[in-house]
Amino acid sequence: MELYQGPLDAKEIFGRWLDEQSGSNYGAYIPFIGIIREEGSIEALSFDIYEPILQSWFDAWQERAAREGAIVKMAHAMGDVPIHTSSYVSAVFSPRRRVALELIDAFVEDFKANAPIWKYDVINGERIYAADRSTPMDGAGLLA
Amino acid sequence: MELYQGPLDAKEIFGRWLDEQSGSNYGAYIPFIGIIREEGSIEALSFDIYEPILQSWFDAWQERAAREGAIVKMAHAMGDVPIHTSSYVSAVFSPRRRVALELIDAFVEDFKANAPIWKYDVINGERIYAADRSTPMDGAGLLA
Amino acid sequence: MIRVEFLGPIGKGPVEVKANTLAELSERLKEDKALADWLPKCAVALNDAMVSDLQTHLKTGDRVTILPPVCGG
Amino acid sequence: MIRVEFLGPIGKGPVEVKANTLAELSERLKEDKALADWLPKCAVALNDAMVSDLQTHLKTGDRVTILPPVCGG
Repeated sequence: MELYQGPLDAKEIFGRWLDEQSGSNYGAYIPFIGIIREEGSIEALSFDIYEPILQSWFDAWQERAAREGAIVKMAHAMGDVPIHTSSYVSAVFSPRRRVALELIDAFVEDFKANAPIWKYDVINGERIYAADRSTPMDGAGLLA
Repeated sequence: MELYQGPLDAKEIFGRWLDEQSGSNYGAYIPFIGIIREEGSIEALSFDIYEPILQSWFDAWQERAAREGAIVKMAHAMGDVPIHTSSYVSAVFSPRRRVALELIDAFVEDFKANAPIWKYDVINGERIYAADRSTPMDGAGLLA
Repeated sequence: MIRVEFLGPIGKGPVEVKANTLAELSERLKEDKALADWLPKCAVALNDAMVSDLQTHLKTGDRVTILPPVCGG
Repeated sequence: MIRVEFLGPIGKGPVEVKANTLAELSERLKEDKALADWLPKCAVALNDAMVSDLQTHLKTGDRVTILPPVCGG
Protein backbone atom coordinates (compact mmCIF):
# COMPACT_ATOMS: atom_id res chain seq x y z
CA MET A 1 0.00 0.00 0.00
CA GLU A 2 1.38 3.39 -1.01
CA LEU A 3 0.17 6.83 0.09
CA TYR A 4 1.36 9.99 -1.64
CA GLN A 5 1.05 13.68 -0.88
CA GLY A 6 -0.75 15.10 -3.95
CA PRO A 7 -1.46 13.45 -7.33
CA LEU A 8 -0.14 10.01 -8.30
CA ASP A 9 2.34 9.30 -11.08
CA ALA A 10 0.17 6.58 -12.64
CA LYS A 11 2.79 5.62 -15.26
CA GLU A 12 5.54 5.16 -12.69
CA ILE A 13 3.27 3.09 -10.45
CA PHE A 14 1.95 0.98 -13.34
CA GLY A 15 5.45 0.23 -14.61
CA ARG A 16 7.00 -0.44 -11.23
CA TRP A 17 4.27 -2.90 -10.23
CA LEU A 18 4.62 -4.63 -13.61
CA ASP A 19 8.40 -4.92 -13.14
CA GLU A 20 8.09 -6.16 -9.54
CA GLN A 21 5.90 -9.07 -10.70
CA SER A 22 7.74 -9.77 -13.94
CA GLY A 23 9.03 -13.14 -12.70
CA SER A 24 5.92 -14.16 -10.73
CA ASN A 25 4.21 -15.96 -13.62
CA TYR A 26 0.93 -14.07 -13.33
CA GLY A 27 -1.07 -14.18 -16.57
CA ALA A 28 -3.35 -11.20 -15.93
CA TYR A 29 -2.60 -7.72 -14.56
CA ILE A 30 -5.58 -5.37 -14.19
CA PRO A 31 -4.95 -1.89 -12.82
CA PHE A 32 -7.74 0.57 -12.06
CA ILE A 33 -6.77 4.23 -12.43
CA GLY A 34 -9.03 6.83 -10.84
CA ILE A 35 -8.77 10.28 -12.42
CA ILE A 36 -10.25 13.50 -11.03
CA ARG A 37 -13.08 14.64 -13.30
CA GLU A 38 -13.84 18.28 -13.99
CA GLU A 39 -17.36 18.80 -12.66
CA GLY A 40 -19.06 22.02 -11.67
CA SER A 41 -16.48 24.58 -10.64
CA ILE A 42 -14.08 22.34 -8.71
CA GLU A 43 -10.38 22.95 -9.24
CA ALA A 44 -9.29 19.86 -7.32
CA LEU A 45 -10.47 17.16 -4.94
CA SER A 46 -8.78 16.76 -1.59
CA PHE A 47 -8.46 13.65 0.58
CA ASP A 48 -8.04 12.81 4.26
CA ILE A 49 -6.91 9.27 5.03
CA TYR A 50 -6.84 7.36 8.31
CA GLU A 51 -3.90 5.11 7.64
CA PRO A 52 -4.08 2.49 10.47
CA ILE A 53 -7.54 1.28 9.45
CA LEU A 54 -6.80 1.61 5.73
CA GLN A 55 -3.81 -0.65 6.28
CA SER A 56 -5.93 -3.28 8.11
CA TRP A 57 -8.53 -3.10 5.36
CA PHE A 58 -5.83 -3.60 2.73
CA ASP A 59 -4.15 -6.45 4.65
CA ALA A 60 -7.49 -8.29 4.81
CA TRP A 61 -7.81 -7.92 1.02
CA GLN A 62 -4.26 -9.15 0.53
CA GLU A 63 -5.25 -12.33 2.42
CA ARG A 64 -8.47 -12.74 0.46
CA ALA A 65 -6.57 -12.38 -2.84
CA ALA A 66 -3.89 -14.83 -1.68
CA ARG A 67 -6.56 -17.50 -1.14
CA GLU A 68 -7.23 -17.26 -4.90
CA GLY A 69 -3.54 -17.24 -5.81
CA ALA A 70 -3.66 -13.53 -6.60
CA ILE A 71 -2.29 -10.27 -5.18
CA VAL A 72 -3.78 -6.79 -4.87
CA LYS A 73 -1.93 -3.46 -4.95
CA MET A 74 -3.05 0.01 -4.01
CA ALA A 75 -1.85 3.62 -4.11
CA HIS A 76 -3.82 6.70 -3.03
CA ALA A 77 -3.28 10.44 -2.84
CA MET A 78 -3.55 12.56 0.33
CA GLY A 79 -4.33 16.27 0.20
CA ASP A 80 -5.18 18.14 -2.99
CA VAL A 81 -5.38 16.41 -6.39
CA PRO A 82 -6.03 18.73 -9.37
CA ILE A 83 -8.61 17.83 -12.02
CA HIS A 84 -7.41 15.48 -14.79
CA THR A 85 -4.72 13.98 -12.53
CA SER A 86 -4.84 10.64 -10.74
CA SER A 87 -5.85 10.17 -7.09
CA TYR A 88 -6.10 6.39 -6.95
CA VAL A 89 -4.43 3.39 -8.55
CA SER A 90 -5.21 -0.17 -7.52
CA ALA A 91 -4.47 -3.45 -9.26
CA VAL A 92 -4.84 -7.20 -9.27
CA PHE A 93 -2.30 -9.75 -10.48
CA SER A 94 -3.58 -13.29 -10.96
CA PRO A 95 -2.57 -16.42 -12.82
CA ARG A 96 -6.02 -16.48 -14.40
CA ARG A 97 -8.16 -13.92 -16.24
CA ARG A 98 -11.50 -14.81 -14.60
CA VAL A 99 -10.16 -14.46 -11.05
CA ALA A 100 -8.50 -11.14 -11.94
CA LEU A 101 -11.67 -9.65 -13.46
CA GLU A 102 -13.81 -10.64 -10.48
CA LEU A 103 -11.26 -9.50 -7.89
CA ILE A 104 -10.68 -6.04 -9.38
CA ASP A 105 -14.43 -5.41 -9.35
CA ALA A 106 -14.95 -6.57 -5.76
CA PHE A 107 -11.76 -4.83 -4.56
CA VAL A 108 -12.61 -1.45 -6.09
CA GLU A 109 -16.24 -1.57 -4.94
CA ASP A 110 -15.30 -2.49 -1.36
CA PHE A 111 -12.67 0.24 -1.45
CA LYS A 112 -15.35 2.80 -2.32
CA ALA A 113 -17.60 1.49 0.47
CA ASN A 114 -15.16 0.86 3.31
CA ALA A 115 -11.74 2.47 2.87
CA PRO A 116 -11.39 5.21 5.55
CA ILE A 117 -10.86 8.09 3.13
CA TRP A 118 -12.74 11.40 3.09
CA LYS A 119 -13.21 13.48 -0.02
CA TYR A 120 -13.56 17.24 -0.32
CA ASP A 121 -14.27 19.49 -3.30
CA VAL A 122 -11.79 22.32 -3.61
CA ILE A 123 -13.57 25.45 -4.88
CA ASN A 124 -11.88 28.85 -4.74
CA GLY A 125 -9.25 27.28 -2.52
CA GLU A 126 -11.89 26.19 0.01
CA ARG A 127 -12.27 22.55 1.09
CA ILE A 128 -15.93 21.35 1.13
CA TYR A 129 -16.79 17.83 2.35
CA ALA A 130 -18.35 15.77 -0.48
CA ALA A 131 -21.25 14.68 1.75
CA ASP A 132 -23.57 13.80 -1.15
CA ARG A 133 -21.07 11.35 -2.70
CA SER A 134 -19.97 9.76 0.59
CA THR A 135 -21.39 6.54 2.02
CA PRO A 136 -21.55 5.31 5.63
CA MET A 137 -19.12 2.44 6.26
CA ASP A 138 -20.39 -1.06 7.10
CA GLY A 139 -21.77 -1.00 10.65
CA ALA A 140 -22.36 2.75 10.73
CA GLY A 141 -24.79 4.10 13.36
CA LEU A 142 -23.56 1.93 16.24
CA LEU A 143 -23.38 4.84 18.69
CA ALA A 144 -26.56 6.63 17.53
CA MET B 1 -6.66 -1.13 -32.53
CA GLU B 2 -2.94 -1.86 -32.64
CA LEU B 3 -1.20 -5.03 -33.87
CA TYR B 4 2.49 -5.63 -33.21
CA GLN B 5 4.99 -8.17 -34.46
CA GLY B 6 6.23 -9.87 -31.25
CA PRO B 7 5.70 -8.87 -27.59
CA LEU B 8 3.98 -5.65 -26.56
CA ASP B 9 5.63 -2.78 -24.70
CA ALA B 10 2.90 -2.62 -22.05
CA LYS B 11 4.34 0.46 -20.35
CA GLU B 12 4.53 2.47 -23.56
CA ILE B 13 0.97 1.48 -24.50
CA PHE B 14 -0.40 2.19 -21.01
CA GLY B 15 1.23 5.62 -20.88
CA ARG B 16 0.35 6.65 -24.41
CA TRP B 17 -3.32 5.74 -23.98
CA LEU B 18 -3.39 7.64 -20.68
CA ASP B 19 -1.83 10.71 -22.33
CA GLU B 20 -4.18 10.56 -25.33
CA GLN B 21 -7.21 10.74 -23.02
CA SER B 22 -5.74 13.16 -20.51
CA GLY B 23 -8.15 15.94 -21.48
CA SER B 24 -11.21 13.73 -22.07
CA ASN B 25 -12.55 13.95 -18.51
CA TYR B 26 -12.83 10.19 -18.02
CA GLY B 27 -12.84 9.24 -14.33
CA ALA B 28 -11.86 5.59 -14.67
CA TYR B 29 -9.20 3.89 -16.82
CA ILE B 30 -8.99 0.10 -16.58
CA PRO B 31 -6.36 -1.69 -18.66
CA PHE B 32 -6.09 -5.46 -18.87
CA ILE B 33 -2.58 -6.77 -19.49
CA GLY B 34 -2.22 -10.36 -20.64
CA ILE B 35 1.17 -11.90 -19.88
CA ILE B 36 2.50 -15.21 -21.24
CA ARG B 37 2.73 -17.71 -18.38
CA GLU B 38 5.46 -20.31 -18.12
CA GLU B 39 3.62 -23.64 -18.27
CA GLY B 40 4.97 -27.05 -19.16
CA SER B 41 7.96 -26.69 -21.44
CA ILE B 42 6.77 -23.83 -23.64
CA GLU B 43 9.32 -21.16 -24.51
CA ALA B 44 6.78 -18.82 -26.10
CA LEU B 45 3.25 -18.61 -27.43
CA SER B 46 2.65 -17.63 -31.03
CA PHE B 47 -0.39 -15.94 -32.60
CA ASP B 48 -2.06 -15.75 -36.00
CA ILE B 49 -4.55 -12.91 -36.47
CA TYR B 50 -7.13 -12.33 -39.19
CA GLU B 51 -7.18 -8.57 -39.17
CA PRO B 52 -10.29 -7.68 -41.26
CA ILE B 53 -12.68 -9.51 -38.94
CA LEU B 54 -10.78 -8.47 -35.81
CA GLN B 55 -11.22 -4.87 -36.93
CA SER B 56 -15.00 -5.33 -37.43
CA TRP B 57 -15.27 -7.02 -34.05
CA PHE B 58 -13.40 -4.14 -32.44
CA ASP B 59 -15.42 -1.48 -34.28
CA ALA B 60 -18.65 -3.05 -32.98
CA TRP B 61 -17.25 -2.86 -29.44
CA GLN B 62 -16.26 0.77 -29.95
CA GLU B 63 -19.91 1.50 -30.81
CA ARG B 64 -21.21 -0.47 -27.85
CA ALA B 65 -18.85 1.41 -25.50
CA ALA B 66 -19.83 4.76 -27.04
CA ARG B 67 -23.47 4.12 -26.16
CA GLU B 68 -22.35 4.10 -22.51
CA GLY B 69 -20.15 7.17 -22.91
CA ALA B 70 -17.00 5.03 -22.78
CA ILE B 71 -14.22 3.97 -25.14
CA VAL B 72 -12.32 0.71 -25.56
CA LYS B 73 -8.72 0.23 -26.69
CA MET B 74 -6.86 -2.85 -27.79
CA ALA B 75 -3.37 -4.00 -28.73
CA HIS B 76 -2.30 -7.56 -29.61
CA ALA B 77 0.87 -9.35 -30.61
CA MET B 78 1.35 -11.36 -33.83
CA GLY B 79 3.94 -14.13 -34.11
CA ASP B 80 6.06 -15.34 -31.19
CA VAL B 81 5.73 -13.88 -27.68
CA PRO B 82 8.24 -15.23 -25.11
CA ILE B 83 7.10 -16.27 -21.62
CA HIS B 84 6.79 -13.45 -19.07
CA THR B 85 6.20 -10.85 -21.79
CA SER B 86 2.89 -9.31 -22.83
CA SER B 87 0.78 -10.47 -25.78
CA TYR B 88 -2.40 -8.47 -25.16
CA VAL B 89 -3.36 -5.11 -23.72
CA SER B 90 -6.92 -3.84 -23.78
CA ALA B 91 -8.55 -1.01 -21.85
CA VAL B 92 -11.72 0.88 -21.05
CA PHE B 93 -12.02 4.60 -20.34
CA SER B 94 -15.32 5.75 -18.83
CA PRO B 95 -16.64 8.71 -16.88
CA ARG B 96 -17.91 6.29 -14.24
CA ARG B 97 -16.37 3.43 -12.28
CA ARG B 98 -19.34 1.03 -12.51
CA VAL B 99 -19.57 1.25 -16.32
CA ALA B 100 -15.81 0.77 -16.63
CA LEU B 101 -15.72 -2.34 -14.42
CA GLU B 102 -18.60 -3.97 -16.28
CA LEU B 103 -17.27 -3.10 -19.74
CA ILE B 104 -13.74 -4.39 -19.19
CA ASP B 105 -15.16 -7.73 -18.03
CA ALA B 106 -17.55 -8.09 -20.99
CA PHE B 107 -14.95 -6.81 -23.48
CA VAL B 108 -12.19 -9.19 -22.37
CA GLU B 109 -14.54 -12.19 -22.20
CA ASP B 110 -15.98 -11.54 -25.66
CA PHE B 111 -12.45 -11.04 -26.95
CA LYS B 112 -11.51 -14.52 -25.69
CA ALA B 113 -14.63 -16.01 -27.27
CA ASN B 114 -14.83 -14.22 -30.62
CA ALA B 115 -11.68 -12.38 -31.65
CA PRO B 116 -10.23 -14.18 -34.73
CA ILE B 117 -6.87 -15.02 -33.18
CA TRP B 118 -5.19 -18.44 -33.08
CA LYS B 119 -2.74 -19.48 -30.42
CA TYR B 120 0.18 -21.91 -30.69
CA ASP B 121 2.58 -23.27 -28.09
CA VAL B 122 6.21 -22.92 -29.14
CA ILE B 123 8.19 -25.93 -27.91
CA ASN B 124 11.69 -26.61 -29.20
CA GLY B 125 11.04 -24.00 -31.86
CA GLU B 126 7.99 -25.90 -33.11
CA ARG B 127 4.55 -24.26 -33.35
CA ILE B 128 1.72 -26.45 -31.95
CA TYR B 129 -1.92 -25.27 -32.16
CA ALA B 130 -3.38 -24.81 -28.66
CA ALA B 131 -6.48 -26.83 -29.53
CA ASP B 132 -7.37 -27.67 -25.92
CA ARG B 133 -7.53 -23.98 -24.93
CA SER B 134 -9.34 -22.77 -28.04
CA THR B 135 -13.09 -22.26 -28.33
CA PRO B 136 -15.35 -22.30 -31.38
CA MET B 137 -16.61 -18.82 -32.28
CA ASP B 138 -20.31 -17.91 -32.02
CA GLY B 139 -22.14 -19.66 -34.87
CA ALA B 140 -19.50 -22.34 -35.41
CA GLY B 141 -20.55 -25.51 -37.24
CA LEU B 142 -22.60 -23.78 -39.95
CA LEU B 143 -21.03 -25.79 -42.78
CA ALA B 144 -20.85 -29.13 -40.96
CA MET C 1 -10.66 7.53 30.71
CA ILE C 2 -11.32 6.68 27.05
CA ARG C 3 -9.89 8.84 24.29
CA VAL C 4 -12.35 9.52 21.44
CA GLU C 5 -11.11 10.81 18.09
CA PHE C 6 -13.28 12.23 15.31
CA LEU C 7 -11.99 11.70 11.79
CA GLY C 8 -12.25 13.56 8.51
CA PRO C 9 -14.94 16.21 8.10
CA ILE C 10 -16.38 16.03 11.64
CA GLY C 11 -13.97 18.80 12.57
CA LYS C 12 -13.92 18.14 16.30
CA GLY C 13 -10.78 17.60 18.39
CA PRO C 14 -10.26 14.47 20.52
CA VAL C 15 -12.08 14.21 23.87
CA GLU C 16 -11.49 12.14 27.04
CA VAL C 17 -14.64 10.35 28.26
CA LYS C 18 -15.49 8.06 31.17
CA ALA C 19 -17.29 4.91 29.96
CA ASN C 20 -17.17 1.16 30.66
CA THR C 21 -18.86 0.04 27.44
CA LEU C 22 -19.57 1.42 23.99
CA ALA C 23 -23.22 1.77 25.08
CA GLU C 24 -22.15 4.10 27.89
CA LEU C 25 -19.89 5.97 25.52
CA SER C 26 -22.85 6.42 23.16
CA GLU C 27 -24.85 8.07 25.98
CA ARG C 28 -21.98 10.47 26.74
CA LEU C 29 -21.43 11.42 23.08
CA LYS C 30 -25.14 12.04 22.47
CA GLU C 31 -24.99 14.83 25.05
CA ASP C 32 -23.03 16.82 22.44
CA LYS C 33 -25.67 18.26 20.09
CA ALA C 34 -22.99 18.89 17.43
CA LEU C 35 -22.59 15.10 17.07
CA ALA C 36 -26.32 14.32 16.69
CA ASP C 37 -26.23 14.46 12.89
CA TRP C 38 -22.95 12.55 12.63
CA LEU C 39 -23.44 9.54 14.93
CA PRO C 40 -26.16 7.76 12.86
CA LYS C 41 -23.82 7.82 9.84
CA CYS C 42 -20.56 7.00 11.61
CA ALA C 43 -18.77 3.68 11.98
CA VAL C 44 -16.64 3.00 15.07
CA ALA C 45 -13.22 1.53 15.71
CA LEU C 46 -11.68 0.49 19.05
CA ASN C 47 -7.89 0.71 19.07
CA ASP C 48 -7.99 0.78 15.25
CA ALA C 49 -10.15 -2.34 14.87
CA MET C 50 -13.70 -1.89 13.53
CA VAL C 51 -16.36 -2.80 16.14
CA SER C 52 -20.05 -3.66 15.84
CA ASP C 53 -21.15 -4.66 19.37
CA LEU C 54 -22.47 -1.98 21.74
CA GLN C 55 -21.69 -4.21 24.75
CA THR C 56 -17.94 -4.09 23.96
CA HIS C 57 -16.08 -3.31 27.19
CA LEU C 58 -13.76 -0.34 27.42
CA LYS C 59 -10.76 0.13 29.69
CA THR C 60 -8.56 3.06 30.60
CA GLY C 61 -6.26 3.97 27.76
CA ASP C 62 -8.59 2.62 25.05
CA ARG C 63 -8.89 4.73 21.94
CA VAL C 64 -12.22 4.95 20.10
CA THR C 65 -12.34 6.38 16.58
CA ILE C 66 -15.47 7.82 14.96
CA LEU C 67 -15.47 7.37 11.16
CA PRO C 68 -17.93 9.46 9.09
CA PRO C 69 -19.17 8.47 5.57
CA VAL C 70 -16.29 7.77 3.19
CA CYS C 71 -15.53 8.38 -0.46
CA GLY C 72 -12.08 7.28 -1.57
CA GLY C 73 -10.88 6.96 -5.14
CA MET D 1 -16.39 -19.42 -58.64
CA ILE D 2 -16.19 -18.80 -54.89
CA ARG D 3 -12.83 -18.46 -53.21
CA VAL D 4 -12.60 -20.30 -49.85
CA GLU D 5 -9.83 -19.46 -47.40
CA PHE D 6 -8.88 -21.52 -44.35
CA LEU D 7 -7.48 -19.57 -41.43
CA GLY D 8 -5.04 -20.28 -38.63
CA PRO D 9 -4.19 -23.89 -37.82
CA ILE D 10 -6.25 -25.55 -40.58
CA GLY D 11 -3.13 -25.44 -42.72
CA LYS D 12 -4.89 -25.67 -46.09
CA GLY D 13 -4.39 -23.25 -48.95
CA PRO D 14 -7.30 -21.39 -50.58
CA VAL D 15 -9.55 -23.26 -53.01
CA GLU D 16 -11.96 -22.15 -55.76
CA VAL D 17 -15.38 -23.81 -55.52
CA LYS D 18 -18.61 -23.68 -57.55
CA ALA D 19 -21.61 -23.03 -55.26
CA ASN D 20 -24.75 -20.86 -55.32
CA THR D 21 -25.43 -20.96 -51.57
CA LEU D 22 -23.55 -21.72 -48.39
CA ALA D 23 -25.52 -24.99 -48.22
CA GLU D 24 -24.04 -26.01 -51.57
CA LEU D 25 -20.61 -24.91 -50.47
CA SER D 26 -20.99 -27.08 -47.36
CA GLU D 27 -21.64 -30.12 -49.58
CA ARG D 28 -18.53 -29.39 -51.68
CA LEU D 29 -16.28 -28.86 -48.63
CA LYS D 30 -17.47 -32.04 -46.92
CA GLU D 31 -16.07 -34.04 -49.85
CA ASP D 32 -12.61 -33.19 -48.45
CA LYS D 33 -12.03 -35.69 -45.64
CA ALA D 34 -9.28 -33.49 -44.19
CA LEU D 35 -11.95 -30.89 -43.34
CA ALA D 36 -14.35 -33.31 -41.59
CA ASP D 37 -12.92 -32.66 -38.13
CA TRP D 38 -12.68 -28.90 -38.66
CA LEU D 39 -16.08 -27.92 -40.09
CA PRO D 40 -18.20 -28.66 -36.97
CA LYS D 41 -15.94 -26.31 -34.97
CA CYS D 42 -15.53 -23.55 -37.55
CA ALA D 43 -17.36 -20.27 -37.93
CA VAL D 44 -17.83 -18.74 -41.39
CA ALA D 45 -17.46 -15.28 -42.88
CA LEU D 46 -18.61 -14.04 -46.29
CA ASN D 47 -16.51 -11.18 -47.64
CA ASP D 48 -15.23 -10.62 -44.08
CA ALA D 49 -18.68 -10.44 -42.44
CA MET D 50 -19.69 -13.27 -40.11
CA VAL D 51 -22.63 -15.30 -41.45
CA SER D 52 -25.11 -17.67 -39.79
CA ASP D 53 -27.63 -18.59 -42.51
CA LEU D 54 -26.97 -21.63 -44.73
CA GLN D 55 -29.33 -20.23 -47.39
CA THR D 56 -27.06 -17.22 -47.93
CA HIS D 57 -26.57 -16.76 -51.70
CA LEU D 58 -23.11 -16.70 -53.20
CA LYS D 59 -21.98 -15.03 -56.40
CA THR D 60 -18.83 -15.16 -58.49
CA GLY D 61 -15.98 -13.34 -56.78
CA ASP D 62 -17.35 -13.92 -53.25
CA ARG D 63 -14.79 -14.84 -50.65
CA VAL D 64 -15.71 -17.29 -47.88
CA THR D 65 -13.46 -17.57 -44.82
CA ILE D 66 -13.38 -20.60 -42.52
CA LEU D 67 -12.46 -19.67 -38.90
CA PRO D 68 -11.37 -22.47 -36.54
CA PRO D 69 -11.61 -22.24 -32.69
CA VAL D 70 -9.91 -19.13 -31.34
CA CYS D 71 -7.80 -18.25 -28.32
CA GLY D 72 -6.55 -14.67 -28.26
CA GLY D 73 -4.98 -12.92 -25.29
